Amino acid sequence: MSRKELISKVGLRLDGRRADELRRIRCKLGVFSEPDGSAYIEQGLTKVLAAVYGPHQVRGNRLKAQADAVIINCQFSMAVFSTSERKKRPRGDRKSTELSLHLRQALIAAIEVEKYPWSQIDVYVEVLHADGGIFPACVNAATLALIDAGIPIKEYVCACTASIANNNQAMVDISHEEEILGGPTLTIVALPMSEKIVLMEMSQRFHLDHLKSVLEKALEGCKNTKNILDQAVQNHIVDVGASTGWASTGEKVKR
Amino acid sequence: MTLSEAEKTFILHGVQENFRIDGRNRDDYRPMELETSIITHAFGSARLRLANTDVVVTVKVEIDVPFPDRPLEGKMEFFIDCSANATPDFEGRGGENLATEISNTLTAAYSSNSVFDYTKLCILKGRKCWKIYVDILILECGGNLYDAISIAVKAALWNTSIPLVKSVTIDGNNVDMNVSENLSDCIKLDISAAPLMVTLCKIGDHCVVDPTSAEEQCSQGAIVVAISKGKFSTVFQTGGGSLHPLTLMEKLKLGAKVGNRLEEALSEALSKIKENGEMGFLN
Amino acid sequence: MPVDHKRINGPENTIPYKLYTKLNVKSFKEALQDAVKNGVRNDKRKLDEHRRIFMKTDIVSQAKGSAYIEIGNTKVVVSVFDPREIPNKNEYSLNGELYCEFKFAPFSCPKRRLHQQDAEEKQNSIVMKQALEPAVCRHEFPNFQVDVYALVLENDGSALSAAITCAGLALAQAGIPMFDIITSVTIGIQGDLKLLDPMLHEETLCYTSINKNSKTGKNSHGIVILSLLNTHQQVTEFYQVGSLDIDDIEECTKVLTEANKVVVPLVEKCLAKHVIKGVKESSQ
Amino acid sequence: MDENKILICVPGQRLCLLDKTHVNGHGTYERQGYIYSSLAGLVNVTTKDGIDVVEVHSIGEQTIIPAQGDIVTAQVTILSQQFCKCIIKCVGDTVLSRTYRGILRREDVRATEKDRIEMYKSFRPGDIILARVLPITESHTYQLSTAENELGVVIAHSDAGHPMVPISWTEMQCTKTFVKQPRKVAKVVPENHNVDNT
Repeated sequence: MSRKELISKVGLRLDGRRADELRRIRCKLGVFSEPDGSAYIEQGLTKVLAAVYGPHQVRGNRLKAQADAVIINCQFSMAVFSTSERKKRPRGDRKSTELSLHLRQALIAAIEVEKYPWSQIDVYVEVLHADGGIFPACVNAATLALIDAGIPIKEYVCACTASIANNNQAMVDISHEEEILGGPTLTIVALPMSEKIVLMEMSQRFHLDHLKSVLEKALEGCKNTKNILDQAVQNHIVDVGASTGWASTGEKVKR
Repeated sequence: MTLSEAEKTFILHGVQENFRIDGRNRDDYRPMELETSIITHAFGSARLRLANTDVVVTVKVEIDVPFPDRPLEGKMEFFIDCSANATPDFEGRGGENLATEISNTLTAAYSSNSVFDYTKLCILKGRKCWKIYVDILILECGGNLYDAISIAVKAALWNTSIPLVKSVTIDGNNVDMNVSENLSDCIKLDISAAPLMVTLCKIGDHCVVDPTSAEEQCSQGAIVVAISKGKFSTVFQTGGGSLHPLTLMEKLKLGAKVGNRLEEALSEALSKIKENGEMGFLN
Repeated sequence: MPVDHKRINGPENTIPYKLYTKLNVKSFKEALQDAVKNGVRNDKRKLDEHRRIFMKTDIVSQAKGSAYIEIGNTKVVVSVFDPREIPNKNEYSLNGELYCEFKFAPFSCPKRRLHQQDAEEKQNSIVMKQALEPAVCRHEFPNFQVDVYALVLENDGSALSAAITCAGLALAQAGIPMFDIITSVTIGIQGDLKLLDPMLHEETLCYTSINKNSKTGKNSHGIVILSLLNTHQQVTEFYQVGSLDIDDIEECTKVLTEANKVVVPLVEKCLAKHVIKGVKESSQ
Repeated sequence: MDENKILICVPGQRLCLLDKTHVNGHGTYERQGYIYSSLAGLVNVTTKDGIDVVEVHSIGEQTIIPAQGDIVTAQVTILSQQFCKCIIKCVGDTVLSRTYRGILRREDVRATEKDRIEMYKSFRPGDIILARVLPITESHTYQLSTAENELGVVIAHSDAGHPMVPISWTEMQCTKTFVKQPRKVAKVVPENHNVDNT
């Protein structure tokens, strides 16, 4: 099988990035007014919207309510126009159900679930444009939306993908093009500050020897993502603060 | 959100005084923001924000076979996706009823050839035609979905360009098409007659246009009209309630007037849209 | 709605043979001329004349109330069932709900219909619900829903308005409290012609738009369905498809309001018959 | 029957003016000072204290929904420590064609010693009970009460499947095995007591 070189001799990837470079991340908190928290994130061309409702009374079957923890309810949905080929259904297929479950798992690790017994938090993510790394973008967007909703979390929960190129070189944040051409993709969700891995998923295979380097790359990616998100959150708080007036009274908030 | 009786009375009185809770007159719209070409995967797209109502419409074009009883016409299909981002009620299959209602209405409004010329979509009689998929994603509901969607659909169709088919050759049963690869020679759709919908919400003895979701809760029924070049392409009543025939005529006349005004505003807005402006959710 | 996965639906893409017969190659103009000659239609009706209407109650023995209507060749059966709890709903609703299901029988149209509801049937169900809801005293059964099922046995035009009139009759027979008798009439417009109670081929003509060679440039066409509460003169549903201007609509509304008045005595008579029959049975 | 004497009406028919001597009753509604019929059936005017109550009675089975204060016959389906769920089968003496869900809470089982009620000593699944419908609240099911002497279990079967007969207000005994079981027994009023009502 002839595979295209994913990293050229000068060390550049198909879209001109280096092996350890993330795609450009742009994000915004509080894009909608109806939900309690919302966020929009762009990672390269991948665009995701997230909305958070809650904590509120348990909807539907009341028996689901837990005495010791809040219920996290996630729904992953992809707009029919998000892929180049038109999708038939936005959700309900096996892949989106699986991603909803994974998202839930990732968020439970970060949210202080014991603070809201007998309640429920809804997290909805909507993919507007899919260009590789959908799931990491969803996790990052959901984290921002949770922060916007004011739900206490232990720390940022970030996700990143990594892969192996040219059979030996690890590279981070895989785009759609690389996903198709290259082989294995490792997705991890981590708590970057405590360096804990919450969820790890892999497609296809590579040699066990490479796992360490790829994992490290992915973790590095998570940490970098966290820094970007952190910056965005701080900017948002300053903006909101300025508009409500507290920022002008005290000394200038450190950016 | 549920309103108490006192709040409803307050809204009702405001409508009577022609001074609504947000300071508008009965036939005023809330401010709108329109962007086009925001989805790169699509042939045409638009996003409309009408106060708190937020919809994204994209158009995709595929090749299909015409209906046997209408060999000279192309096809158009509307698909509505009620995102759970808008309200938790839409989770799972919760938004499906609303989605069918809206897509049926759009199909009815676009059904006539004098509203949208389907013969332009035909490539080869009885064999090949363009099928237009209009996908509508509802991101936030702040009332008045029908109007917002119809404006966004029209803008998205305006934004759409269909690839130019240079030549068609028939070889037995096979049809070969030569589609122009030059990005600049694309066909724009003629949307001058595409309908705009106006919802007239009956509150007390009066009708308001562009109701907020609070006003929708106070309404005793609404009438939706789709106006295309001053003519009605679809009219239907919704939300319970009934009207006297004479009142009905009055409302229809009002609807036509508002529809024409909306049409003017939209074409003015579309003419001002610049390519490659800063847009999207980041702003 | 549970979907029947085991049913074999037959081939998906079939074409009625009639499309290829000689009758079908008639041009639109010829078809229009055939349908109306000197103000007289195919079946010797005038433009503003109803077809013959027959109505009967108590058709389905399992249902709480049922009715059958024949308008020319259009035949519809409607059955109404007892109020039941609204499924999958937990909050309290002050008003009861109507659940309407409109279905064409597989053999009712020239083209075979599938067993599942298609988009047109769903739309008709929504229109029917809107038309019936204001007629029913919904506050008398809070938290409950009344099921109304309409089945079109033969569709020869005006099926939706036949179903609405018939549903009103069935609801009254079922003893569901109602504000008024509800009737519904369809009108089709093509150019200057206004065809009351159109038949299927007339409906098809009215849906077609003639872009070219219209001399007046007016080019009106479409279908209007008007449902009316008669005593209170309230329009419960005004449904229009096509392309009409305000003058056309105004005229249609006038014609349809008058046309509804013709149907009301028939419904009343049918209901009175049902009551008399019930009285006789109980006295025996 | 003389057909000329009965008065038939259809929904939406204007019956008479609403004034001090005419009020609208069952099967009618009031709109802009007139009484209209809401059913297809026979007009029935009853005079009470000099006021004519205009009613319309429909032909055939009535559409009956349990209302507050009605006595209903229900079957117990699910029993827990706090409540029992039941299916309402009859309202008054009308058998329903469609059943409704009901719920009987622990504190509504009897009028006295409410804190000492134990559900499993009052009912068992399968019992047929008489109960009264409590005011309808926001909840979706009907709330029932048996806190009257005449209300409670009327038909019960023992574990062996034989019918049981009441031997006291709190106990029933199997007719075959003579096993005693605790129940909240209803004092069944003999039917000939209200013969004049039916």
